[in-house]
Amino acid sequence: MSTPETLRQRRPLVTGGKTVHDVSLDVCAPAERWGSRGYWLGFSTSQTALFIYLCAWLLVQTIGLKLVGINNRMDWGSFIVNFVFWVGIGHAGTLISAILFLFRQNWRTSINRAAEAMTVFAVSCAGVFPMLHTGRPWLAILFVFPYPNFRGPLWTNFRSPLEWDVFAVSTYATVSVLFWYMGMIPDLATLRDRAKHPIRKYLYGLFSMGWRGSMRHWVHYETAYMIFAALATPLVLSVHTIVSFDFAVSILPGWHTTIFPPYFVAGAIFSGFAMVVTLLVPARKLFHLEDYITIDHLEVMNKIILLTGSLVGFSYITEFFIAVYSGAPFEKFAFLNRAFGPFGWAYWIMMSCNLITPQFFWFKKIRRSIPLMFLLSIFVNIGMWFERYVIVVTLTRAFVMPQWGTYVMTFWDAVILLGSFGQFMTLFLLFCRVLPVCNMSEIKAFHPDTLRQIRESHDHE
Amino acid sequence: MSEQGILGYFDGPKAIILGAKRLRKTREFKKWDAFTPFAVHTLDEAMEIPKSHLPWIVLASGLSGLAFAIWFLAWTSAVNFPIWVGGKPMLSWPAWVPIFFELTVLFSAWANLLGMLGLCGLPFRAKKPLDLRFTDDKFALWIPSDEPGYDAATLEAALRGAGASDVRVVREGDA
Amino acid sequence: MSDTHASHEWKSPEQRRGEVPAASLNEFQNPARLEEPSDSARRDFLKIMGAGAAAVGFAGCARPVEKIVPEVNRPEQFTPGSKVWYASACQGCADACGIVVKTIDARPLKLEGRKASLVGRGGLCSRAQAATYDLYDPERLQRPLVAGEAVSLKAFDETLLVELRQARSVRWLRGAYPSEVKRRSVEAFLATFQDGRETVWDPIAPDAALKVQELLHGSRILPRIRLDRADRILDLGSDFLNLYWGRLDLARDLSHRRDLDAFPEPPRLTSVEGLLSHTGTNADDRIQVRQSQVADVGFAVASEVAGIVGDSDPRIRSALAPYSIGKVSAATGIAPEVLKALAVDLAKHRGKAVALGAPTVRAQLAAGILNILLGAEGTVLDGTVSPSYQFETGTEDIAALVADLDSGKVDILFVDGVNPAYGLPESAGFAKAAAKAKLVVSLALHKDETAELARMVLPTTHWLEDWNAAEPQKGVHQLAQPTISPLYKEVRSSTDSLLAWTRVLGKPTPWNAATAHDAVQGHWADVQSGAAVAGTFEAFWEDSLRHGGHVSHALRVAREGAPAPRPLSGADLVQAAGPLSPPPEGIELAPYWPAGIREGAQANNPHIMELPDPVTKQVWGNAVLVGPARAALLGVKTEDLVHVKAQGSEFDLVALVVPGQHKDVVGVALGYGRTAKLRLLDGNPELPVWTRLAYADDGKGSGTKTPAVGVDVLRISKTETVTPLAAEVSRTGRDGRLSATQLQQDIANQAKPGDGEWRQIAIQVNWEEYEKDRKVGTPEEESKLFTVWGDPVYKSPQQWGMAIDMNRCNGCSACVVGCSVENNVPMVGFEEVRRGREMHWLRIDRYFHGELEEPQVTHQIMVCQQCDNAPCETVCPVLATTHSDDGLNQMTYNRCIGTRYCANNCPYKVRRFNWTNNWKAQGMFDLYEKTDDGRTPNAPLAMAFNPEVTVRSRGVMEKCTFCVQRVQNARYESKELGLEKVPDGEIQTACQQSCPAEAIVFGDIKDPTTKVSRLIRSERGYKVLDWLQVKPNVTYLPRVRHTADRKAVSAAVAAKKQHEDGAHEAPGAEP
Amino acid sequence: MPLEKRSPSTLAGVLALAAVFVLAAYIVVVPDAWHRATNLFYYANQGYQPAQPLDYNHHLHAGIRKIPCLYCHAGIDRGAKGVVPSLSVCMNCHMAIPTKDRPKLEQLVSWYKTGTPVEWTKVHDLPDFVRFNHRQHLAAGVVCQTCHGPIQDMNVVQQWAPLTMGWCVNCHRDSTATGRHNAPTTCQTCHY
Repeated sequence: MSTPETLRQRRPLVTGGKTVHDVSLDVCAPAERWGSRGYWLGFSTSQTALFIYLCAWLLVQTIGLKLVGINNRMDWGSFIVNFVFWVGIGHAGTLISAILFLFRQNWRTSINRAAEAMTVFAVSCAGVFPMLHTGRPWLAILFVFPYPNFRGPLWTNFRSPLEWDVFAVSTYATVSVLFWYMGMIPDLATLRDRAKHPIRKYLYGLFSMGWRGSMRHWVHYETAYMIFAALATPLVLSVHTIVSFDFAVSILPGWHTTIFPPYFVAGAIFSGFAMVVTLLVPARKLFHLEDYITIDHLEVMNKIILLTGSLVGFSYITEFFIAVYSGAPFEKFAFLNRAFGPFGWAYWIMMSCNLITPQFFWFKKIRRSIPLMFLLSIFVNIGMWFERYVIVVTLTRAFVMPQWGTYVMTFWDAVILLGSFGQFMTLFLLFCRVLPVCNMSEIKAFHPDTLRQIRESHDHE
Repeated sequence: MSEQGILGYFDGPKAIILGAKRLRKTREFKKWDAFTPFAVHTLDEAMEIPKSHLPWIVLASGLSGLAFAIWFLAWTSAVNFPIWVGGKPMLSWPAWVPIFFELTVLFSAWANLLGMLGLCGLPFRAKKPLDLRFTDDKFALWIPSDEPGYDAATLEAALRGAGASDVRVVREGDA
Repeated sequence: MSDTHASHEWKSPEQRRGEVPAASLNEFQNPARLEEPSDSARRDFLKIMGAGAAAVGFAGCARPVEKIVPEVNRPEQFTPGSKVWYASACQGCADACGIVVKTIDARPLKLEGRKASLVGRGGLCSRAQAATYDLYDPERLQRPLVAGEAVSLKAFDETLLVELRQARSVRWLRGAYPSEVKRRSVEAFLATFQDGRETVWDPIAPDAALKVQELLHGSRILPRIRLDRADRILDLGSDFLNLYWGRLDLARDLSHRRDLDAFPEPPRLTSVEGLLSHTGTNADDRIQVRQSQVADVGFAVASEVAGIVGDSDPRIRSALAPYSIGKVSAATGIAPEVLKALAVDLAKHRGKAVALGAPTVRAQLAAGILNILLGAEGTVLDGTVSPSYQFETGTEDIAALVADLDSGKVDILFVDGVNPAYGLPESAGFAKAAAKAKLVVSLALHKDETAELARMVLPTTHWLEDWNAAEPQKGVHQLAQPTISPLYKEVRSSTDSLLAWTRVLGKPTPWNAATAHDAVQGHWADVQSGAAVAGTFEAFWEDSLRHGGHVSHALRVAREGAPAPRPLSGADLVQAAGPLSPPPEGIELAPYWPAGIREGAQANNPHIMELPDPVTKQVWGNAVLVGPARAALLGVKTEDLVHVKAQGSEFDLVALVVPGQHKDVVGVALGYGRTAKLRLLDGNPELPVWTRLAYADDGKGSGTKTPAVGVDVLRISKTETVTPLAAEVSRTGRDGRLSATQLQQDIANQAKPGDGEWRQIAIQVNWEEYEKDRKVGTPEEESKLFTVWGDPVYKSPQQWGMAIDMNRCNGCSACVVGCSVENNVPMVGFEEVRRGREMHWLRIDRYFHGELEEPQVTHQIMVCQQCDNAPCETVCPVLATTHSDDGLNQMTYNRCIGTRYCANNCPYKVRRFNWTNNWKAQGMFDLYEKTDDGRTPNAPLAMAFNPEVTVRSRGVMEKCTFCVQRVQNARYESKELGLEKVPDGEIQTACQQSCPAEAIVFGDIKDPTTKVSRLIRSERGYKVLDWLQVKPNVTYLPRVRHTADRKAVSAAVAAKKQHEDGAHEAPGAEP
Repeated sequence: MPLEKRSPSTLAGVLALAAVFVLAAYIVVVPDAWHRATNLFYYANQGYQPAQPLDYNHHLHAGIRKIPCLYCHAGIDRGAKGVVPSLSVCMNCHMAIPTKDRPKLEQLVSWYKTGTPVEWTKVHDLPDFVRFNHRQHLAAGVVCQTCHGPIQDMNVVQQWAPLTMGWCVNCHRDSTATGRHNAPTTCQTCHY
């Protein structure tokens, strides 16, 4: 349990003189009110995208992967790029709720719920790709999981980074969902107790597990939350490490590098935070949460973007330098080829978006300007997608020159990439309507008034 | 109309913490409880509610997960169906570390959530709500009738003395 | 199923002799009637897909119900599914190589070279390898046509006989094949008419060579060339590895001599040419000159040699007079010292040197004269003991025929198995002339261009369904027996037809034969008496059938000895050689016969159309080959569309930049651009569109598709088809599309000096350095890096490995087709190859070394290296690719889910993924695919499958397996024989078996005594990318170039540059 | 405790438990639930017993009359594939057996006379990516019954063994373990 020192605040986390009761009112409002026009506009757009997405997959899976740009020189393409991209996005949430919790960053309270939701949805988007990029998904589902079977039994290859992925991603998804859900139990109870309609009452009751806010429960709850944070912290670092093994464990020049794990993790946090900003800036407007997700929150996140962005940029330069300096001819060629080869354009998009963009956040004005941070965060997202693109297209020029090839994304590649955003946004907007967008119990716990009272209760004797 | 217990409302964390401390000074409570919309830090200390045993459950589960992972991978790859892969020995454990880790975490995570619910007796031993605003902004101390030496009159006085803004004796049947 | 009974029947020809009714097509239409292996394709498809479907539940337990249809009378000792081998002779071209045909359940599935045969000697070319796909071609004509109407064979004969009875002047045009049976059958048939004449014609016949032989030695007989006796070979633009008679023997002898362990010094092959020909890529030295001046260079060298060797015939000297080295080098821009050095070198090896000329009279004459001067006659060239009988044709004959036709006095023209309507240049005016004949009868396999002209079309059997006999070289008798009874009832072999008609016309047939089978037996009786073989005919016949022919022991001995040199005839050489022509201006367009498709007869065979050209690696069409210098001048790059004007006609064709091609020469491959309505050409409307592999979309995503079968240059070529034509080439500014397995834009990269060297993948060294240090160029020993794992220990007593000698391999690509046919590898078509999705398990990588202008080419066969520490295995999540206990990297298709991680992680990029149902693209799975009128045009294709290899479906990774089916069978058999190990040489992979150059050796690498182990221990052996610690099991022996001494060559380069700069200053010549 | 009242969430818990119990019950109670699962997922077809065009009776011929298997299935020891006898083999005996008022035999004879082949329905049907070699197994001394079951007692042939990969592999393992044969279990033993 937290000690009084940690309860001191630099700036109030809740502005606009909102009382603890107002917190319940405002946060529950989206779930209790009918959606605004803006909401329905966004929701229908995302659903259309989702529908197109599903159709595209159906087609690609019936006719075959020949519809997309990959070929025998370049066996992985946009699907893997999207996979890594989405998994990366899925890092911010758990990071915010776990690591920042351990570091006693109380400002996390008002954003962690949304961020965790985003994590879960991003991972669900990511999960689609490795499964459906295979030649025979219907068998992939059967074969990648080790379970007793009638083939001998024949198990799976636990030495394969892809098998590691199966465990890493599924574990990460599970733990994120559990963490997210546990954090929501008290708030679901709040919704249940506020609910008028019997069905709403029943459903919220079902998921709030009969939470009553008893102090004896709070004790266990807080412990569990702490443990979850402790578990999720190494996990969140491990996931992208293991994803990066898909590349780092291979023997290809440009992939086989030990710098990948840290650099992937940094990149993941980077892109994750960018995505949080991209989502929360409109969301707080849409659901009138400006007093809970304040400009201060956003500024702190921009600071983190600046930090991680610089980390990523630094590792770009490092790996390039090492490759060229090491004197390993294939490695050297691979990297020079990245920068100046046929896919140089992608490399420079990546460099400018990921290395230069965040540097603007050195300026407080930009850090605190809503439109600018929104724009920049989008640039970061683009840049991070291209980072993975650049890494994957290294395949086109591997060891044996006569097998050098090229890679052109087809129409279907593009449709599926955009469609996955449809899936993501649909889920997120649904979440905003049915579940508490902010972690009420924690906001209340770190409400300026609460903190004052608790401090006084200590100073009393 | 048997009494279920007595409920003392306090307005705000400060009041309830101080109230709990005061009451605690007067006498010892075994089964009392508090209802708060959020985890009021240091209230548990004030009420001397024991710490949770959850960590041990999680640790045990995590270790069993690790053990299972080690046994399972070794058995499947080396004993049950040994197959040459990439010239590596059957027991190529360094390649298995990621899976060891993941399974450990997975087991711990489940144990954590289920353990927490179990220790709270949720959902199966969930109690009937005493006041719907406990999950909103109301704070109250609760002394059940099976508390040794329970006596509604004295306790009401004590609670009021401890700064309760309102005291209510709960009887069977009223919400 | 009485007729399949027949088709299964006859193990021995006796049984065959009892007339067997032909199997009818309905067999293959009705699935129930398919013998088990035949529909394996479809079942694989259903199973693999079905299994998947069932797995996800939406097909439930639905599983295909299968039928077993045993014969009513199963022949003796016939076991379903077991292999039967027939010795036979290839009739794909006039070379008549010896082959053995593997049949399973009476379906010929794989053709292999016959080791004992004196022609071919165990090798087999790509065309023959692909022959089964011609046999099962769904577009084979199945019923005779009279004026476009399908009629029965009987009706056809009746109609024809009416015509025959009235006819007085009849012409029979057939392809070149040294078959006495055919010749005499035609003779007898034509004898029944007042004016009957036969014309033998083959578009790539060495007519010029024949002419020159007559000129020099007074006989139209081609010598047998024994390159194994040549230390110096001068190639005057003759693409001899590809065009010469007996070319497989040439390849074998050359590679034999290049075996550095067997001979102290490899021969030196010097190519004089304008294009970078297939043979040129194998040359030790190349001298670039305009294609039209090759002969001049030859004469110049000859005159120099004449000077050195002294006593030479005065007529030769006078013929060579105008060709002094000075004059020629002035005309060609070749440094005189280069030619001098060359001449000196040749003269030094008098009696062990030979010159081979391009198929033009002057080049052949130059070569012939050189051979006389160099004393090749009687040593390297055998014109007396056992010369070649392979070609007996002359272009005059076809010219005469066309003239006859034109005069309108010909009643009936029979065209037997050739396609003059396509194969003759327009200038010959065949089509016009043929129209004047009263009746044109075409005996053809397909409805080709000539069949389009003909009023009556008689479908012939494929030669795998025929009896025949051949004498490719004097005394070398090949016997060709059918390996399946004709697929269709209403077809008949041309020999059978000839005999039948002759009999009906009441004239005697040779050997009084009623059928080809009788005729062959009759001929064989002559052979027996001719060779004075004792014993009964039956015994002789049996023996010949078993051995695929007969060669007398005496001849075998004599062939090894030295033949007598042929005397020089009295003809006038001066006139033939002519004066030295002044240096030509502008660009010349040099048509050439490409290695794979050659004269275009197999244009409907996917394996041939998708066979990468050994030099350009292009597939599905031809292109304008431009040298780098010329490309710079024209401002074109690969895949630009260029406009070509020549011989008054013009065409647009995509350009392809080829290093090492002469500045003033552009090349275009012949044999493409056919117009017949076949599915792999501009499409057969009767077939579903997805079977048209040759279609290319316009690259603008508009979805419109156009046939990509290239441009027909034969149209505008001269009668000597490879004669260069004055041409104008200009850029159109538009983009073209070509499909190649090696991306052309990478040529520049690969030709960069040093690039490719540091990679140490395809290593080539120079003989001089090699002599000093045998390890030169090869990477140092496998570096001992730290590894956390020990080395794997394999249970099996044997472990398989391969050795590939790049010094022997000439890149002919026969192995590519052999591999594809053996392993059911699908062909994917123009667009898919263009996207880099070709499926060949075995590919031949082409590397350029040195300068862009003076590149040296190395061909590297790349197969799965079966690494001990296979990187692909480690990364497969589902154990679909693992290691076997005999050290093979095994691919389990049915376990594969297609993550393609293995392919990424393979440093050699040998893995291939099925991006879609590739076989469906050929209708293979669609036995039931019906056209509107309810026919199943694709049915027979599925019979071409090798039932011993699983047919892969969509979403499955595949790769070279070292022909694991052969390995397994050999293991079983030796196990049953109680052997601990499979004896060395028992297992031959498909590629190894078909390699004419014996470049591939496969075997047990645990046993140090095997051939492969010896090669692996060879000090020049190296492993590709060994430093990656993947421990590959394929050892490569580097290409060693026996180049002439450097000074001369560098001087040559300098001179050439200078010459070019001269040209650069005056670009007025350029269009 | 008097205050224990069931909240809606309790219902959820009960439902969940009930579901688990039902599933467990299915697996335990329902006869060969596992085999149903196998047939669905692993493509085994145990107990498959299709009707045949000619109801040939193995029990009669192989069981009672004791005709050796290889008399009819001749050549099965020479080749990889299973050999289904051709009508001529039947006729070897049935030439001499009167067909009078035996419609089935008449049918047989008429088919032979008209040269109509019998279209048997395949019973033991391995997927095409599996290579089973009869010759080897016979050479190794494996008897027909090992895979085909008590065929001599079957009136109508049915698939006796599951013929799943696991079934094959375990037999290979055992025979290797007991040292009877060296039956490999590497993938390419059956798959290529």
